[in-house]
Amino acid sequence: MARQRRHWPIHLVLIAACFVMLVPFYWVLKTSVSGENIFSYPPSIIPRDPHLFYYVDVWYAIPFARYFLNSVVVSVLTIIANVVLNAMAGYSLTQAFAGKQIVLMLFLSCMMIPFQATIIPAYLITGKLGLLDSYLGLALPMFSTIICIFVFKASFDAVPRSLLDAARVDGLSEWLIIWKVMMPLAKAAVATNVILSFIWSWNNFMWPLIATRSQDMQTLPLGLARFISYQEDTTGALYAFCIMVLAPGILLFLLAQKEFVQGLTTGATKG
Amino acid sequence: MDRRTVLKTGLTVAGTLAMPAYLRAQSNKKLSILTWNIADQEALFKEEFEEFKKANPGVEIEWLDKKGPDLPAFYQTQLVAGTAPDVIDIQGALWVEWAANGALLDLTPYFQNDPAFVKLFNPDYMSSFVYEKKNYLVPFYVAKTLLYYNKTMFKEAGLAAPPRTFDELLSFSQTMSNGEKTGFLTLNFDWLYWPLMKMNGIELLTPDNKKPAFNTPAAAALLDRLAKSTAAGAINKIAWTGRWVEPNGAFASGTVGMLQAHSASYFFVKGQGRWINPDTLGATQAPGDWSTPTNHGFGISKSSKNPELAFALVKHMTSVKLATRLAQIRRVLTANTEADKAGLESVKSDDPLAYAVLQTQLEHTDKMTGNWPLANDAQIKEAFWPEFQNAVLGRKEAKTALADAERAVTRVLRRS
Amino acid sequence: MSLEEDLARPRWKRWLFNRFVLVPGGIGIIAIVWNAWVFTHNHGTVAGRVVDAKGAPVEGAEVKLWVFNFTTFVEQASTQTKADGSFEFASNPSHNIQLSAEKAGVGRSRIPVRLYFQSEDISLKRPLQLSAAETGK
Amino acid sequence: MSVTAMDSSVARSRFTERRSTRKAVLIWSFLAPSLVIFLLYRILPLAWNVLLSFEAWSPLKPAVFIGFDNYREMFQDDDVFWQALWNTLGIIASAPLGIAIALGLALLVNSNIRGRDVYRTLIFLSYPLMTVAVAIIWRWMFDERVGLINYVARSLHLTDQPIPFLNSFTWALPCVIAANIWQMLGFYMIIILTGLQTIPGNLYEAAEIDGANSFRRFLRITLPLLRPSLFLCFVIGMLNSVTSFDLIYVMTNGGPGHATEILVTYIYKLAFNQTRFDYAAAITVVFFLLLLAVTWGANRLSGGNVGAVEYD
Repeated sequence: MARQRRHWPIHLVLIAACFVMLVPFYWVLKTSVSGENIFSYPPSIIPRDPHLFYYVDVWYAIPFARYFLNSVVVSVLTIIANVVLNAMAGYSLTQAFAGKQIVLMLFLSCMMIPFQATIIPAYLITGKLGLLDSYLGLALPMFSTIICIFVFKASFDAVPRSLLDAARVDGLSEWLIIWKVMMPLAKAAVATNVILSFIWSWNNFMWPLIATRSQDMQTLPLGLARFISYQEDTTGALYAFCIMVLAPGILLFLLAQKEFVQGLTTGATKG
Repeated sequence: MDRRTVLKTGLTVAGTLAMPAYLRAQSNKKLSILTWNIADQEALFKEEFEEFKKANPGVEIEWLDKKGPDLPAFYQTQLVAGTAPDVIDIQGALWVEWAANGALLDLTPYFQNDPAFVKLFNPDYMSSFVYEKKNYLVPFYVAKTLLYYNKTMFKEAGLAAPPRTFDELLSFSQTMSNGEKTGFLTLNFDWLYWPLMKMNGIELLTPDNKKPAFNTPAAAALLDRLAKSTAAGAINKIAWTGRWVEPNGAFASGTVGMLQAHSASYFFVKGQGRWINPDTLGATQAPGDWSTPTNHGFGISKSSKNPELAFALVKHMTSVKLATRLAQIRRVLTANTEADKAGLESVKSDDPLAYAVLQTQLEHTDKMTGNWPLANDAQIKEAFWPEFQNAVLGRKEAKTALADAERAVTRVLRRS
Repeated sequence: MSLEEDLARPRWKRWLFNRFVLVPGGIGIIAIVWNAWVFTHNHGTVAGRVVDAKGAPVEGAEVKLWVFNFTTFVEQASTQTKADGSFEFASNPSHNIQLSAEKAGVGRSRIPVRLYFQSEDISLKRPLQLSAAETGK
Repeated sequence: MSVTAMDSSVARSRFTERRSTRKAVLIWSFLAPSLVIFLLYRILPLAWNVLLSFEAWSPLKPAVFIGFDNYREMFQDDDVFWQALWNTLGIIASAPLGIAIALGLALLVNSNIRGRDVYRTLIFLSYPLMTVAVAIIWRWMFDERVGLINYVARSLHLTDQPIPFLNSFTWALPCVIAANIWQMLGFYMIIILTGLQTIPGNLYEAAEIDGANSFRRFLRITLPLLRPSLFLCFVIGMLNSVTSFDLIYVMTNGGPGHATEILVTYIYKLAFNQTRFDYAAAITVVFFLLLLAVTWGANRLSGGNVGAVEYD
């Protein structure tokens, strides 16, 4: 009982915080199934005559399945590349070598270039590589992300030195050390990489806009942006689309959150 | 798996992923066309393209569609990369800049070769696509501003008919404003608010388009009046702060007496406002019959390898037959005289209100304003509008705002 | 490794029965079932009945099928009701339609019909009831 | 090729030497793919911007060298640039607010209470969302007529007239900032939690024996040891907020007037709506230098560790 009493203010604050985080979701979800005119005042808290037809409208308003597939392919490419490349780069940064400070500074300053300012050169470069309007071209700029490199670095740093030395004495090559010793201990970093790179590539809007030409290569954010155009603003379909676009991300996060939230926080204590 | 296999499979996968989608627009008989947020007409376009391909065997057509605000970014990137689409659908005054920069093909010779084609179109709309005496666009679909008014609110305020002068416009607005209710709203993007200035005889630039001409006592007095009416609630503030959704939405909520907007607003307002029917909504010309157009036209990129073929495609898509279909399906006017007649006819019985709205678009086409062929239109707009906005929202003295705007506009004019 | 395998479930089971496989798999199965349903029920038939204000079937009423196109509903097909007041359209292409029925002297009626997928076969539960008061849309 | 084979046959010194060159090669080849991508998509475009900022150029026109004219115009004549700069700095300054809230929440969910994983998950849930969608959600929340916030405010009689949040010169920027904090909050919290977990528990025990109360323990132990995490939060949060364009693009498009214009949106508009790529490039360069300076300052404050996530 004593413990319960001590904890209730904490629960109260956290419940309030969760409420604030969740209410916007509810409001959009509610709008997306509302049967009434969504612009009538006062708005109802519980949707009246709920129906799913806005979702049907969305499905047919754009080639949803095709855009979805494109988004998935680009995201999967990005995730794989991110896990592999970032792990490699992160591992390198745990080692001492000449020029490490420069590389670190370079990585950090790379984060400070707004993408909107790089559109034209990025487009020209992708064009030179012959990758315009292709999945690879869409994913390539996001193949490696600085934050994730640092996440891997932190995770590798936490691997006990003794373990590595033992592996070296056993005569394992660096490749095998990474693959057999470090990666299994860096599960949390992998989960973080998967989630973050998924988020970024799934959300990317400006680059697919510029780098795709054909309808067949468009991704979901482009479909969503098209949806904001004037006519569709009058119905709940826009909000239905929001839900449909957000669902995969939320689902993936909920699936991987055990590794992500718990792993990220408990994994680091071993260091 | 050893390293080499990993690398090899990686490369093969990369190759197969990269290859199939990347088709260069090198083929001689390939045309690409970029449209402006009209993907909803996919079925119509596909049909049009099929017909065109049948008439011109061996031609391939690549159709791209981008949303309004994104289209300039896309087109300019393509320009830099040298892969600009052959045919583009451009809205508003954007084309002037591209024409001045040499991105667009001068269509005058094509027009001269084909006087019958030119005659299809309303000459006033046609002439709004002329820059330095050269024709650059063919009208695709057109719209200009008009005055919508809420008949119910007019009746409640004891007003019999829509305003015929600017003074009436303001006084009616004042009469109707009451608590949550306001009298007047206008769209403000592009130059859609300019009819208000033109009604009072105010010009943006001198006739040679070289110097600002708006910094006059009359303009200052007008801005003062607008600011006062806005502060008093006669003019809804959203007129100066909103973009597209906000003003249309506010009017659709039924608490605003008048809305100055173009014909496309009708469908938005109708979608949101359940109160709308011929007894409650009126559509008429703004005082002085002034209006600002927002037209769509087809231009041809100078970089096109097949300009003849591209022009043939434009001709095909704006022909009486296909323009009629567009007018009927999408409820727009095309500036193609015959097509518009047929389009209006089909709307007449089905949606009398839409008929009334569209009818205004064909009247007084000689009194269009706010559509100057300025190569740096966007920059001038950006230089002028914020100061105008400051003045009418009462954030700045009208005189100071106009002086600041004059300085900014002069700077833009001097730069080019 | 071998010890672990003895203790835990067999490896293939661990690969198969975890949430990363089961959840997408479940969604996939639902999608397949739904698509199978769609494929067997998308002939585009729209059937219904027309009755008058008292509920008696109306013969020879003109029924029109309107299909949503961008901003408005466009007439797609029309037919006449049979003796029992029933009608049927065979090739509705859309998922957002309206049906209107009209007979001179009896009245008219117009109802919106929303479908869960394009060309969904549907038989209206409630008949279109003609009434003189209903004017236009 | 095999390392094992060499292990026994090569002399110790030679072995280490070869081993170290091999290792350097390995390190650089590991870094290479990432470096190439950054070179192609970050460094080269930046260089392009730097060059362009000294030129007058637009597509299809030859570039002309004009020296510092673009910079002169920016600093002397362009009010919008200054407004965008102040707004950007405002958003940067709001990051600590979000971090403070996240720190509070992190301390709470770090305590040993029931259901803390549920809380963590729910609070983090806003981060994986597509920014365009978040912008639409919040535009809808702030809607003047039927937005939830206006509805609540009117129901509680806090205001008689609905507030046009996103169309108001006063409210628009705070609203955008609120939406931004909402989205970043979960991310901040996770980073701080990670940092909290690395603080050895025995430090607290020792402090407790010394009689320090919980507030002093927080000030003396938690905060100093959290500095790297807070720095990381700030840098990532700030960069995420000021370089992310989608949120403002969809919520307000910089309006009303230029009340929510930030440098990124201004750069985009200049380049693509006004065809002033040259001038936009100059602003990009200034923006880059600004971020570099802010990051450097934050780094100094956090204890000068560029690696940022060094936990040992």
